[in-house]
Amino acid sequence: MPQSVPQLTELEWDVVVERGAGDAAGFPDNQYEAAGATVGDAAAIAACDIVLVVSPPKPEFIGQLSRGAIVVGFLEPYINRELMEACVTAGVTAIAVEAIPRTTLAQSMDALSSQTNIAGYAAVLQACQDAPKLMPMMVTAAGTIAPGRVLILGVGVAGLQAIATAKRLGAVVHAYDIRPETAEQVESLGAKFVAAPTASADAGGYAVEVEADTQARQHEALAPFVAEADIVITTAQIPGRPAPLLITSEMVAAMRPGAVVVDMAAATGGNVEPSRPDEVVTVGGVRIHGPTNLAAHMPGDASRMYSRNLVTLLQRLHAEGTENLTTDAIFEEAAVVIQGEARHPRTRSLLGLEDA
Amino acid sequence: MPQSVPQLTELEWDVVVERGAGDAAGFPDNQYEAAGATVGDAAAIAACDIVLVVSPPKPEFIGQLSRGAIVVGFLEPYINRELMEACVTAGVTAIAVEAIPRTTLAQSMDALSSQTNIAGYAAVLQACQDAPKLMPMMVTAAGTIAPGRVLILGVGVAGLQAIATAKRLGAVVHAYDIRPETAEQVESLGAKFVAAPTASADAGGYAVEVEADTQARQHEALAPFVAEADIVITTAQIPGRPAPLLITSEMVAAMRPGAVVVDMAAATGGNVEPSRPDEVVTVGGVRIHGPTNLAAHMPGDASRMYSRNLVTLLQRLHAEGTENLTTDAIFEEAAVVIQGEARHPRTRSLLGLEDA
Amino acid sequence: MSEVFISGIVVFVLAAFVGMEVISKVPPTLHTPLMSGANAISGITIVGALAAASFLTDGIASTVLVFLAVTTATINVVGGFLVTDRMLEMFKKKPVKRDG
Amino acid sequence: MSEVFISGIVVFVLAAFVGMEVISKVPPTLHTPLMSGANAISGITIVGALAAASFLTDGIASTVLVFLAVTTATINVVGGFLVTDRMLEMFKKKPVKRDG
Amino acid sequence: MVELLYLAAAALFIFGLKMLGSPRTARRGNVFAGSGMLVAIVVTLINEEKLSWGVIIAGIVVGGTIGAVLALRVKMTAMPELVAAFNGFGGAASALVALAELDQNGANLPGEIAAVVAASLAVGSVTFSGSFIAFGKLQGAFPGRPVALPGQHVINAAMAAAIVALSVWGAAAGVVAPYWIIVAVALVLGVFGVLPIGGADMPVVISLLNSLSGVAASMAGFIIGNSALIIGGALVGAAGFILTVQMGEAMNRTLGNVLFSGFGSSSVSAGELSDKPVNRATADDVAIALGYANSVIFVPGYGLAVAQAQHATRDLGLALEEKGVKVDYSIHPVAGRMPGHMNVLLAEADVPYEQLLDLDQSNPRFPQTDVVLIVGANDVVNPSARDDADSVIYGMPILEVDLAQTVVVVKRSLSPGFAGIDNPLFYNENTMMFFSDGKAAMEDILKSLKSL
Amino acid sequence: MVELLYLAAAALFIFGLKMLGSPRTARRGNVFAGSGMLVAIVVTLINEEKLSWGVIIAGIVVGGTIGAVLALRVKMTAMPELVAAFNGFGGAASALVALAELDQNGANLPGEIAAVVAASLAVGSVTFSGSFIAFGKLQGAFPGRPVALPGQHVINAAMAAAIVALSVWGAAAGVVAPYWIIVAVALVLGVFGVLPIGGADMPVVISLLNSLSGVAASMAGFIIGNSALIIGGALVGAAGFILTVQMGEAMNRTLGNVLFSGFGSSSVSAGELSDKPVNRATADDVAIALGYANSVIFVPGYGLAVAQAQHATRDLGLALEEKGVKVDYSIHPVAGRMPGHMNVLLAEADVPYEQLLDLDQSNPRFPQTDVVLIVGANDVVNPSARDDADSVIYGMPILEVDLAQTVVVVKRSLSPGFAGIDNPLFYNENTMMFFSDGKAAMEDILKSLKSL
Ligand SMILES: NC(=O)c1ccc[n+]([C@@H]2O[C@H](COP(=O)([O-])OP(=O)(O)OC[C@H]3O[C@@H](n4cnc5c(N)ncnc54)[C@H](OP(=O)(O)O)[C@@H]3O)[C@@H](O)[C@H]2O)c1
Ligand SMILES: NC(=O)c1ccc[n+]([C@@H]2O[C@H](COP(=O)([O-])OP(=O)(O)OC[C@H]3O[C@@H](n4cnc5c(N)ncnc54)[C@H](OP(=O)(O)O)[C@@H]3O)[C@@H](O)[C@H]2O)c1
Ligand SMILES: NC(=O)c1ccc[n+]([C@@H]2O[C@H](COP(=O)([O-])OP(=O)(O)OC[C@H]3O[C@@H](n4cnc5c(N)ncnc54)[C@H](O)[C@@H]3O)[C@@H](O)[C@H]2O)c1
Ligand SMILES: NC(=O)c1ccc[n+]([C@@H]2O[C@H](COP(=O)([O-])OP(=O)(O)OC[C@H]3O[C@@H](n4cnc5c(N)ncnc54)[C@H](O)[C@@H]3O)[C@@H](O)[C@H]2O)c1
Repeated sequence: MPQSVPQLTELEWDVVVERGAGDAAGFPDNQYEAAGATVGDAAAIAACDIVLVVSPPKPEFIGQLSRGAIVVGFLEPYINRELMEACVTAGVTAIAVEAIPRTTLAQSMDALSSQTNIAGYAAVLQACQDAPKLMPMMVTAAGTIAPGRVLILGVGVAGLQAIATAKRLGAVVHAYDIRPETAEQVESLGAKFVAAPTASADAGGYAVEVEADTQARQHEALAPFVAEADIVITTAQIPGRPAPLLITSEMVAAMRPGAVVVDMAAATGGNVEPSRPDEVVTVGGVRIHGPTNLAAHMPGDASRMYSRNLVTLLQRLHAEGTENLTTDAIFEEAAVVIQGEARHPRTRSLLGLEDA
Repeated sequence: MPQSVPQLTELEWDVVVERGAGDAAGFPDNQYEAAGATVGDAAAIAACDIVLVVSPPKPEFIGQLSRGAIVVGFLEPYINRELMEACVTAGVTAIAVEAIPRTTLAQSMDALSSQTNIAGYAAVLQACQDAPKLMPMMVTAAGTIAPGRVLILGVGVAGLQAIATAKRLGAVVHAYDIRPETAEQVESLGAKFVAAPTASADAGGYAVEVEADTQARQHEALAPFVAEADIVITTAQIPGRPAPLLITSEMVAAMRPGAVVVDMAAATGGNVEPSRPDEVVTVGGVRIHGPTNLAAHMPGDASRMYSRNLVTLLQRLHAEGTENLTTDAIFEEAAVVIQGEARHPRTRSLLGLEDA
Repeated sequence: MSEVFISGIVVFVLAAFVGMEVISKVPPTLHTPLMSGANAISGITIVGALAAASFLTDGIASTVLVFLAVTTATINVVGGFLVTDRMLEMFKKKPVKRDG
Repeated sequence: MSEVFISGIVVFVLAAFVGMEVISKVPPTLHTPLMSGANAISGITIVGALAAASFLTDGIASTVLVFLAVTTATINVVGGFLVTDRMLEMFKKKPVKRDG
Repeated sequence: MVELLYLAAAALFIFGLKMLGSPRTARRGNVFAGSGMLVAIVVTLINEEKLSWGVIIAGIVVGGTIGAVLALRVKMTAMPELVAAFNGFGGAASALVALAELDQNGANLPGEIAAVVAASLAVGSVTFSGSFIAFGKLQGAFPGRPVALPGQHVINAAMAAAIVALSVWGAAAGVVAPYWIIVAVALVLGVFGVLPIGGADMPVVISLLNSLSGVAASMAGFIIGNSALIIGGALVGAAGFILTVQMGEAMNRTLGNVLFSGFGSSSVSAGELSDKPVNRATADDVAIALGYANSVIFVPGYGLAVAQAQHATRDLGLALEEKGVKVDYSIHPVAGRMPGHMNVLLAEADVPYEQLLDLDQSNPRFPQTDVVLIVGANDVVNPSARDDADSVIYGMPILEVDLAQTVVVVKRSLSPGFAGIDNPLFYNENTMMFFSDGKAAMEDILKSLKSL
Repeated sequence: MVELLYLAAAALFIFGLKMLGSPRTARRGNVFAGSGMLVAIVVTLINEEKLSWGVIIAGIVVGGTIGAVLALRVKMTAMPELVAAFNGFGGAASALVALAELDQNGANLPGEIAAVVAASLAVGSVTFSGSFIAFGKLQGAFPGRPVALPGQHVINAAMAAAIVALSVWGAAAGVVAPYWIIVAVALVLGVFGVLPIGGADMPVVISLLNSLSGVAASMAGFIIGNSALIIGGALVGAAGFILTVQMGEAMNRTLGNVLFSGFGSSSVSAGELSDKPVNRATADDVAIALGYANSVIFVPGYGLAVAQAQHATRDLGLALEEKGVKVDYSIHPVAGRMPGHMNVLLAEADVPYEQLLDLDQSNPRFPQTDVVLIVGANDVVNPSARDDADSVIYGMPILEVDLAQTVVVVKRSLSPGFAGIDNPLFYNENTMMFFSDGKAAMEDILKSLKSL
């Protein structure tokens, strides 16, 4: 976002922007130039000391960087083996926003939060748009329209925003998450929590994988709610693992024709059995979306938030100094590769290295 | 809707449904049959005494009807000259739902209301989905997202529902209509009324055309609001006349890139100069939609409401008797053609007949 | 002024204070019943009438006066309390069920 | 019982009613000031002390008793009203502007 | 001992008055006050020597019969005038006690006693004649509208001054004549004081006269040196006065206004379409109706939207539910100005969907409903649509709220709604009209409800 | 005449007491009561003949100086114990008046007078010793915790019975001795009555002793036949008693509880993490702080969402605005559990966007803000993030609410928020903690505000 450029030049860094990078979000190149940045091509970018990316770059691009350069952005550190290998080989430092700890302190750099937040909003809009039904209840001269029934599975950042958005539109919202503390959060948004098996999170606040038996009980408990819903939005993720299966094909078959399902976990395997990434599958009149980059539907605000996250991160990087990455509470985790050395345990196991 | 069938058979009428008619809305043929209707092809339909249609039929179809048959539905009585001529030639009776008076009494048959109501909701969803911006205000760790600014022009049934929907999503809503009494209605939904020239409605509650000079003052007053808006939805109509021009190309040029305009009057000429029916035009980064059948985006509830309207209308028709169409307060206006005789003044003038 | 009279004044003033303070904000629906109840209390003048009956002189005038005083005061007392009670019937505890 | 004493009882009871009725629901922040103010009023016993000073006998005991009575009562009265006033300073009308 | 028993009676009066001020305790309060009276009477009968039992029994039997018959026979609607009549008798009794004193002890009285005798006569007589004029006005025997001579206030002031002068004469000369003249003048003053006041203000006037009868009783107490009379009279005098002020406030009139403006002929404000009478209600009346109901249905209309009263309405609903009242909301299909208008607003105010009834669910419910509270709806509850074949909305299904026990309508005036037609519902016997902005009304009712 | 002037003084006391009960009029009420006292004193000085001016002047000068110095020197926080001390002196004075009576007129008294002398001595002495024990407890001179012998209640009852017996003896025998013994026993009773009561309950006890000192004064009034004393004493006795009950209620304790359960050592409830002291506040305290402020900022947090207090919060905000208070809402970027959580809720409650301040707009505003009301927020207002480099949230930008004049925190306990750490804000001098569910708290504060 052009408005962020002065905040970086203030740190006495030069800013180079790739040609045409902001077009989709409504930020033309000339706005960046006006803000004090240079607009350059890929080569100019590769020559920089710090490179900010939005989505994971090609491994070849990493190869072009100078040794010791720092790459910051969405890097898929637990699943994108090629990219991580490229970082190690190139001897660069990779700061993955996915690995930023979910602590109160780190929240202003937490791009995962800011982007999934938008995605939660966008998912509801997309589903409502596709549904043959109105969400709000309406008593009218042409009969009473019952309120839409929305079910949200997985109540992380995206799920909460989805609840809030669906509630705003007037739907009757039910939600479920495996972590028991989310019940209170669901109710704090005026929605109802579905009683189904729960299990505590790991130390980082993330959910862990559950056993087959628990999963079966989950399916059983959720089935009636799924069958009744006009819209189902699933967001359940387990970092570094395939997404848990929450809705089987059988459960989809029991849904009423015209119902809409948005599987926000489609990229990591999907919470819904028939969903396919970036496709809309229709099964028995039920339309199943598997969007993988919903935040991009709201490019303006999404970039605004992402660039704020990155600027805050760079400001901290500047303040702490690039040498102290291993001792800082945040970079300790987020810097998954430092000068070619893979550090994060998950990344190490991805690359087949034993624990450091 | 299959649920309506028993209400009609109760009147001792036989019900024939066209094959595949309910598929899009999620009502398969077998449900109609289960409810007591026969499923037939076009020929079977043409043989009926009363024919209900959703959108204006082809003039040829009218030709196949028996003399004295009654056609009920959206018939475009003020603009579809061919269809009206066909009705006259075929000697049928045409009851146009567009011509139902907008009185308290007639509201339960008023399909225009029920369908534009849904359209107003759908327009907002479509615009939000297309906008690069979130509607609700959000104070987050990645910066404060300002609330979206929505401008609604024309506050009839569709406009009011659009206001309500945009407000629900958290947008800051401004609205304007030429009829001064709408100011109170706008405020009753928590939105702000834009002070611009107003003029009183005709006896039927409809707006009348304004003079060029008034229009110029309208444009001037609206321009700053249009320029600031993230979303503009226009609904202004004048029955039987081209829609008034509310947003000129110049005004569109002053809008910020990424803004979205939905011109719900595109079918009758459009309130927005560059809009085209059923197209999305992009002008200087502003995306201008010209949907003509938005209610069809929510086929389920739209059919539910429409069929309720028609059933109520048929029940009245049954009670009043088909002979008394000219004396009933509602059919007097809605029966634009009776047994081949064009009656409604607007229809007569469309067909070039002098006043009856 | 006699001492009795003065202590009468003290009592009068204090009682008036009590009267003022005892009426807090009363809902309008109770205005009439309260007025009626207070009116019945003002029938206390019956005590005066009775007292007057104890030093009756022989004159017919005296008897008539006292008779009238007792009668009017009794009307006020008996009628006042009864009518107040009737007005207040609507505040009987609410019926638990009512058949439709 | 003397008539004076009885009319004293009447007065006492009426005054007690007034005292009870005059205190409606008081916000807790005013509990202490009100208690303090009432305490100062109970210093009315100073009138008794002064009256006692008018029929002083010659004995030193009598003088000491009366002196102590007047002194303690005065402490109660003077101290009581002053401290109440200090407590109530916070309820002075609110300042229109305050510099930041 | 007697004094202390009188004191006990006075205490019962005090508790009684206090309890009469709150709906929950009012009935018991009346019983308390009545017991106090019984105590006072019994004590007097036991205590006084030389009682002329004949006169007493005759008086009590005659008076008791008249009082009881009147009280038990009167129709609910005629109660205020009956109170006026009773009050008149009370005033008369006090004056008669003073006359008896004069008759028995002669007119040669100490100054202060002379003064209270004069006061008792004057106040008692004014109360008597004034009360009966009020009674007559309410009964319709006299014209309800104000009647006054030119310069009426001056004449009244002159009469009051004359009474003072006469009492000075009486005290100085020690003769009976001036006292009789006082009675005569005071009777006239009572008549002329009340005649110029309009019928609508009568309740305030009766309350004031009631306060006066208390004063008269108290004066009588001074005459015979009886503390029960002094206390009881002073209580009623003060309590009655406070009540009078409150009644005036509730009618938006100051006391001066009522007494001297002369022409409170009608408290009906402007902006009314029809001149049929309506039952006007205050927030307190509505709160009592709601608070003592088992079931309440809210009917929102366009006025709720205009007033943006959705949150306030919901708050009132919640408060009622807390009191154990069953609360629902009936939404007419065309309420408001767009389909689903009421739904938008009630959803915003977080009314649960389960409490929303549509037309078909609502109509069978109304006959079992204690109170229907209509907030800014009009056409959708207009019984003309059902009853009046000539009405332009004849045949439209409506919410048949008129079948409920009590109907409360909140709107700003009697103006019509969208359809532009008058609504017979407003003039029904079981309808209360609370004229107010919707939001302010809900807030005021809630406030009253909390203090119930 | 004297009696009537005393009556006037009594009326001033009544008005004064009434006005002391409401924040708006309290100061003037104190002045009224003081003037009443002045009237009573002056009347007495003029009226009594044979005054021993020497003793009087000496007493007034000494007493006045002591009283004034103590009253003006005391620190705000020590005021309650000073009231206790003054009250003790008042009780002593009443007892001394009774002793002077005995001294001057001997012990051969009519029965009723003997009774009131005994009562005055007993009540005055209990008040005296009890007040000074209370004073000592609050001063820290005695242990604040309850101190009691086994069977203390029985011992106390026995002492009370002894006093009754002694007074019968005194009346019958007409000797002075029993009266002196009464004084002695009553002094001990006062000590033993108060010692077993915990420090936290002292205010209630002082109020009760205050009521007793009124009774003592009234008894003294009977002794010397002075109506000013009777009325003034009875007023304080009754008003003080009602106040005592109310104070107990405000602390959720019945009077019996306070006096006899013995062990109201602490009214601090369970669930507290830290044992540092906090300033607990009630709804009324918060209402007064808000009602007298010029500017208030609400800070909502996750607790507001859990309590679903958005509508209640908004209602409170509106009520404050009506009173002319400037109201804003500060939203911290990470308040709640999802981005924009507070926005969703406040939008639902119709808080205008213009009143929402974000972090950068808020922080410069706090130093000029009179009251910050925090509803269920914790981490986002934790000053550790700014001040404590060891804190896990050190460096996070926070809402610096501690810079405001007064901070009110509404939450259910002292438990930590999401970050799991303690919050030093809660223990600040200028922070009031109102422990309650967020929604109930807002409603209670609103109710108190309306009755302000
Ligand atoms: N639902 C739809 O789609 C739609 C669309 C267009 C028209 N309509 C028509 O609108 C009507 C709706 O019926 P309705 O009963 O809801 O409304 P209504 O009949 O229009 O009556 C509304 C009433 O609200 C009162 N009001 C206005 N502002 C108020 C305020 N601030 N506080 C309190 N009261 C206020 C007005 O009386 P005062 O002025 O005395 O206060 C008015 O009589 C029907 O005739 C319907 O046919 C409906
Ligand atoms: N905004 C986001 O996107 C997001 C996402 C995840 C986590 N977080 C984290 O959540 C925290 C948010 O800070 P915060 O200040 O809003 O909340 P917080 O620090 O979690 O504190 C909430 C407080 O509310 C109180 N509370 C809970 N229920 C209540 C009720 N019914 N009534 C009254 N009080 C109640 C609790 O205290 P009692 O138990 O004593 O009542 C608790 O201390 C931050 O640490 C942030 O990093 C934020
Ligand atoms: N401290 C902060 O400021 C902050 C900021 C953002 C997020 N967080 C926390 O981080 C955590 C993860 O948030 P996220 O949105 O990234 O989560 P995520 O995207 O990893 O997962 C989404 C949700 O799916 C749930 N889930 C996983 N397996 C499931 C199963 N089998 N059944 C049902 N639900 C299942 C998870 O519990 C989680 O709530 C949360 O605890 C969140 O509160 C904290
Ligand atoms: N009585 C009923 O129950 C009922 C039911 C539905 C509608 N109505 C009424 O019918 C009328 C028409 O409603 P509709 O939604 O069909 O209207 P419409 O579709 O014909 O027109 C939409 C709006 O555009 C406005 N408009 C026209 N020219 C304009 C201009 N130059 N500038 C700005 N605005 C302009 C109109 O005033 C109208 O509000 C309204 O008065 C409505 O309240 C009544």
